Amino acid sequence: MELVEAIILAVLAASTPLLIAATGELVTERSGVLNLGVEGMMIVGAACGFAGAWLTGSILVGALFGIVAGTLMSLIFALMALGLAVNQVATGLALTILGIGLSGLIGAGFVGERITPAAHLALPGLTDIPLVGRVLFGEDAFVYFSIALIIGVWWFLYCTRAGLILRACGDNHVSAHALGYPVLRIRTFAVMFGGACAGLAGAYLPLAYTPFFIPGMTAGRGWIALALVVFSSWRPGRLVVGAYLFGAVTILQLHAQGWGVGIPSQFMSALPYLATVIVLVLLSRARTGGSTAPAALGTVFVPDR
Amino acid sequence: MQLVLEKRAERSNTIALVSPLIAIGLTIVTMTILFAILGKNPLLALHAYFIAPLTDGYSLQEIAVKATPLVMIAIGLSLCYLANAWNIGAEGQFLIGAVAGSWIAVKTQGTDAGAWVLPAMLVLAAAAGALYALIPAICRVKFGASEILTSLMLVYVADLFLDYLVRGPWRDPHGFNFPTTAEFDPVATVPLLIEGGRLHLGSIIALLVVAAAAILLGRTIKGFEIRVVGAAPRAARFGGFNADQLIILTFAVSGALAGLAGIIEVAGPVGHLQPGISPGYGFTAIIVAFLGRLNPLGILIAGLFLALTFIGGEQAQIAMKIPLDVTKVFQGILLFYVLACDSLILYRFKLVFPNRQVARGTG
Amino acid sequence: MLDPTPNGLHSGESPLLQTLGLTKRYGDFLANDSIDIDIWPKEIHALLGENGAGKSTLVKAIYGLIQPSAGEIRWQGERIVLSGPSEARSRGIGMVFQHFSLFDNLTVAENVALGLDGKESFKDMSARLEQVSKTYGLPLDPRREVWQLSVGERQRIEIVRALMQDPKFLILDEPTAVLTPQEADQLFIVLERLRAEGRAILYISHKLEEVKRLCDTATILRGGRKVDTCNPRLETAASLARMMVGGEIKEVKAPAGRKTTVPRLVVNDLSLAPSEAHGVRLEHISFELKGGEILGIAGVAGNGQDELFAALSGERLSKDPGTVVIEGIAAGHLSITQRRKLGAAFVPEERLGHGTAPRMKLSENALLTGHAASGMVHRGFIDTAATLKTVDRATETFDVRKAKRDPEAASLSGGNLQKFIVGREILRNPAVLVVSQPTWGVDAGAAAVIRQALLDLATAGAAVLVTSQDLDELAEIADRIAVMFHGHLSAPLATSEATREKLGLLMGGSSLEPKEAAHAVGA
Amino acid sequence: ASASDKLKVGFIYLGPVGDLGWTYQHEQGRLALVKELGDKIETTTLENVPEGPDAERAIEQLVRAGNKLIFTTSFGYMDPTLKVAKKYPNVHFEHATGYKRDKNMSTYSAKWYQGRYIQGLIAAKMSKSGVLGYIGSFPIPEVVSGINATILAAQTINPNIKVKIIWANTWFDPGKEADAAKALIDQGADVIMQHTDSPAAMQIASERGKLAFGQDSEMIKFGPKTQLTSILDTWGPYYIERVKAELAGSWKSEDTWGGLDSHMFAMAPYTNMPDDVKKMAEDAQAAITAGKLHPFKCPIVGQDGKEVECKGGANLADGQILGMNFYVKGIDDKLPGK
Ligand SMILES: Nc1ncnc2c1ncn2[C@@H]1O[C@H](COP(=O)(O)OP(=O)(O)OP(=O)(O)O)[C@@H](O)[C@H]1O
Ligand SMILES: Nc1ncnc2c1ncn2[C@@H]1O[C@H](COP(=O)(O)OP(=O)(O)OP(=O)(O)O)[C@@H](O)[C@H]1O
Ligand SMILES: [Mg+2]
Ligand SMILES: [Mg+2]
Repeated sequence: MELVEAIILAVLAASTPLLIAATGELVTERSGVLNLGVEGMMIVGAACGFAGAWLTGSILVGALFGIVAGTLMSLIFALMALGLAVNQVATGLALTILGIGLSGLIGAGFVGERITPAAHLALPGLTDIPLVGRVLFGEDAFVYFSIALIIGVWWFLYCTRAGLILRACGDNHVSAHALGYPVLRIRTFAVMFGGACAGLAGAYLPLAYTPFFIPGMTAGRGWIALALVVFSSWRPGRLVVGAYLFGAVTILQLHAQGWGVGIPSQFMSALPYLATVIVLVLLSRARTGGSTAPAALGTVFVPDR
Repeated sequence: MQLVLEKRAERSNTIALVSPLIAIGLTIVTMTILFAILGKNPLLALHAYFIAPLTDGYSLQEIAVKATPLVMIAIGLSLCYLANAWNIGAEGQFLIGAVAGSWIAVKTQGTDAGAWVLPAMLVLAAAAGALYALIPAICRVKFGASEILTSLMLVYVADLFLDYLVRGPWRDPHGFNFPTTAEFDPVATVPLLIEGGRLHLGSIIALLVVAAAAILLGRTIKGFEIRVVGAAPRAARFGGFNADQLIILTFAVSGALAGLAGIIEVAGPVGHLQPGISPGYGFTAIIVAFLGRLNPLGILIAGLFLALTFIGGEQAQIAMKIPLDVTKVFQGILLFYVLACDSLILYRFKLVFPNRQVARGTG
Repeated sequence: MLDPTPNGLHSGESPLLQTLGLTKRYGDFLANDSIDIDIWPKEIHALLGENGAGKSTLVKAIYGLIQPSAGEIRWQGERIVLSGPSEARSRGIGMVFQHFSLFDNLTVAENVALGLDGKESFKDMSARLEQVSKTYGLPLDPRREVWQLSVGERQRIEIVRALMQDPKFLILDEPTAVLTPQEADQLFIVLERLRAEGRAILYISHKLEEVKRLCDTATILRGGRKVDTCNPRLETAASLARMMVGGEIKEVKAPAGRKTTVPRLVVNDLSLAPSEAHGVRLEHISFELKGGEILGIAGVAGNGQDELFAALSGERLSKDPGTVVIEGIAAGHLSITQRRKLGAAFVPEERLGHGTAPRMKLSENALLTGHAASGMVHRGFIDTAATLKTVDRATETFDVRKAKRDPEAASLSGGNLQKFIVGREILRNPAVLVVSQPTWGVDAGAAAVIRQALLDLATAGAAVLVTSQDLDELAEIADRIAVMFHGHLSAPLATSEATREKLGLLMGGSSLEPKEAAHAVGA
Repeated sequence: ASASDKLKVGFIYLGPVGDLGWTYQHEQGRLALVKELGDKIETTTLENVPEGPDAERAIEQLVRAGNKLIFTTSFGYMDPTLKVAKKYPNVHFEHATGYKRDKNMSTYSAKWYQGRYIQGLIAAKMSKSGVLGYIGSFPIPEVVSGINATILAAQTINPNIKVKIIWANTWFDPGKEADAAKALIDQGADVIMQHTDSPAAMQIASERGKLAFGQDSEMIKFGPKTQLTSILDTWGPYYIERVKAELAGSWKSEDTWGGLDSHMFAMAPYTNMPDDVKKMAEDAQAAITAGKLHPFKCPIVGQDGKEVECKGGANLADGQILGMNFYVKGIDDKLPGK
């Protein structure tokens, strides 16, 4: 039973950066913008987040640095894809390449340093409750924040007027513009939110997961976050399921090896990716009627003035 | 102050010609600033990046060698992108092509198999790359699953599959269990063009691919079909062109070209199958495709140009200790500028200063 | 005719809204050229003009959606600069757009909420929505998503949304284009009531009879300029049209010696499920069209015309080959290319994006449909000279005006592009021509050219099927007229018997049992 | 000496010099070299050179830049190095961890399994649960021999010792290495050993209050209360020796496979263990250094219960160790690729 709790804890930790980054991208895509640069924003967030924490000794400052770095990266994207109406796919890819290079330059001075990782919650009594104690009351702040974030996004999208307007922009930018909503400005905010989340998700890696910075440490997690958004069919609830499912497959394949299951480890390592493809196909197949993707997703909008 | 885009009635051909030059100019300016920040002499750095590699035959050959797989993959990708099919898994197709072609090389190793080996390897690699690319294409057409993500996920799978083979069944029996196949036999090796150099037949094949793509897109109805389906899907359907079939076709072609590039790389410059045979060719080729504006000739130039930055990046590292990350930043910035300048072909940029004073005065 | 205050009621007061020298420039193009217009309270003011005259541009500027390049807007005598539509709304200006500004995947209530300024809670808003829609007789279910609704219902959302702002001044841009005559009548009752409540209305329409019946004043635009202001009740439809076009409109003449020959297009009991969630199901459609004959299909947009066009053209295939017979050959399962090879030609409703690829050259757009059967392709290679020749011939025969020999499709004006598209098909000498909304958004001159071409084609022996929302157009060129409603096609009536009233009833789906009627024809 | 007549020495690195592991240690070796002979030589490095088609070009670029002695520091550079070596007979090459040589191409590597043996002894002593956790990168002989040496040593202390092995299939993915360490600990391992390069596993073990060994470099910073010891790649002495030979004109192609005796690697200080364990480790280290103790002393029994042919007299032959692809008895797992 303790093993179950331990696995849940590992899954929570492994899923958290995916969940944060994917939540941001979900909001971006709900506004009608496809930003494929999540990996690039994440890795810059990781470098800057670590730099911030190392320089100030504060995890909070590190997280803020990550957020700001991710946001600045996303502003480049916004300028290109929204301001200059450039193809979003190409811009996103360029952002990823730039991010990988930039993070290397920024992080070069911090490689080999370590920080004290984000503290875990410890509530006497509560944290010690068997089985659920550590899951509910013993994680680091990022884990709880990620859950608050997705709930907040759900509330924002479905219970506030601003969320309604954002969804409207993703559904039909021409109509939103005709009603007087500043589509590009709204989308810029959505892109920035996505960037902030990606930056935070990146920062999570050196601040809480493995408290040091190493070039390339995001190792493709940004791409997984993108896949999760599609997987979730742009719904916050399903996103949580998807992120934890992916985390679970990742962790369980390691455990399976430890138990000596005897399947080539490469096949085990490939499982999360294969699972994503299969689930994507199954979900897309199960889809009936109206479009689940924001109707305007990825299309260029240039308003008349 | 606000940046406003105004649609041009028609695409501007003048801008189309000068925009890459503007982009390169802006990139150079930006890089100069970056070099200065890094404390490197910008002139020397630019020389190392752009001029030095062009001044001797060896570097020119290396540029061609490096550009070969990039161009070949990018041509395939450009067909996909023109048709609005987003294959970003060329890296995986490259690896699978390399694996499939190597299969023949491994199986015929040490036998007296004749001259058919290399052609058979090329054909099988292309076929395997195509089949692998068909997975995301069919998932998209049949189930509506986003090909961007499925094709990308399959890259990781291909990588691990190759890894499994060279560490397991295909391992060189005399190789101390290291993860590589034995060196391919001469009949399974892509011939060199210049004795003692590295330029190989693959570069000629790449040129043929460029020419074929140029003819396909410029002269044939199939090429027209590809362009219409991407530019105006509904009009394409009205024209009698089937977008689904075309997604399948372009994915297959681009997978085949990536697979071909894979085996040429393995049976050429590398000489055996091992992990890490691709330093990200499949992804870099995406940049090449966009830098070349999805145009065959443009892709050839872009491929050579990007290869130049790789060779130049190494020379800058050797001569001036400029970190490799700078090359990445450089490539990212270049792509941004090219895309931004291309936007000028369709739009006019205007800065607008809304006169808020008036609104307040009466409001 | 040049009475500045046609009702003679306003002297002394100031107009509710006034534009002075309002100008809007797009690049080098003057969409509005120094327009002065006065709108008074308790007035329904018509804004008339050909397609592209600048009507929508003017009202968008008044609504704050676009910024004028010059000139000013006065609201209750005071100069205003609108930062955007929400400011316009807050001042009491409401608007119903020509092209809907709705969100398919949101509910009716959410759509309405988006058009308001969010000062009341969603719940209060929903309650008021129900009340307003009841008061004005425009019923709506707030919880349904828009993609599930008919065009008429969508129009209702737009109107109710505007009414809920309690506007002092309401702009309606072609609200009746998509309504049945009966639905339009209901709208007129609402508008008259609004006038009685003291509000002003700016009303854009191409239906001149409607304008004569409803409006107190009319301002006429031509080529971006204001050419006249008049009292439409004192004018005839013909005199209004003359003002709009700036001259007499050439009459379309049916050439003599037209005779019907063999059936060239036969549709037998065609039923087809919609391909997308928003689509209409085609129900047991049957008709027969002979050579030399023009069949008109009337109906409110969104009743299955698009689906019928797709089924006839082969953009959508039917499982049963016998449902569509072209030139005696069962073609229901054949692709659009194969149908073209049988001698069929098609002109879709949407010019840009469907009929042509907007960013491609005309020669390439000639190839788009010509590759099937016009000798433009040899062994897979394109004969560029042949495609250019088609462009030149279309240009010459149909007077297509353009800046250079082979420009991009998107750079042509709507009327000229439409002439090119129709020309492109007619030059192939088709045996069957299926054409949808041939003169939609086309100025009167070009429309006359196109209608004449259709008549000439029929005279030459082709079978022509014309779908149109413009009953006058059908009356002018069709031999028989059938009506589409909810995916059913009525039995065709001879044009001479097809009165507006009869057609209107059919368009509302009320009088005949469409199924039986259709069967009657098929049998 | 002026710049032009200094000996130019080139290095090709697989990763960034800041990878904290493999490349980092080669860079440390280079720095030691510069410190020692900086006035006579000039060094150049190329980092992040992938092992595929780019390697040959990178090596040749160094040749063309005038380097006369070139160290290529990863296994995957073997064939490219050989190709360039054949092309430039007057330039000398040194390839790390490979087995192909030529007149002007040497190979060098270290007998890390000796260090793993010491670690195995310590681990068995320190483990309370009797379960060791081992994170492997790829099942190549170097890693497999390390696992075997560890277990053989551990069995001398605790015959029932268990080892759980997870293959990360990467040399370097901190997140994944951390996940693997967590999984191992959750499955009951209380001493973590790794053959991947980042300090992530050390960090996790430290967080969980377990023990661990570093890899390649000193990782005590990431687990001051956790690191027992670490195998340190100390390339400096070798680099200095080879460059001196080059300067003296006495460079010859050689195959160097050095152990503790030749200082090709070193053990980090033995920390976080009782004195008796420390003493045991130091004794073992001394015995191995003196050649009195060989980790692969025959008889070696394979997983299948059969004795492995002993080709090296009293011990397994070097070739058997260099190509090791079997698990010894006591490992309850299947070797990938078998
Ligand atoms: N954003 C724009 N850029 C360039 N030209 C434009 C733009 N919007 C409108 N125009 C042009 O301005 C002219 C007037 O257009 P407008 O939509 O006002 O016409 P309209 O009178 O409403 O016509 P319709 O009866 O078809 O609705 C047209 O020629 C149109 O092509
Ligand atoms: N029954 C419902 N059906 C659909 N959407 C709803 C429903 N109830 C609430 N919403 C959504 O919640 C949004 C906000 O509703 P709420 O009543 O809180 O509006 P508000 O008070 O104007 O907003 P705010 O609290 O931000 O001022 C609505 O715009 C709508 O998108
Ligand atoms: Mg209009
Ligand atoms: Mg509220």
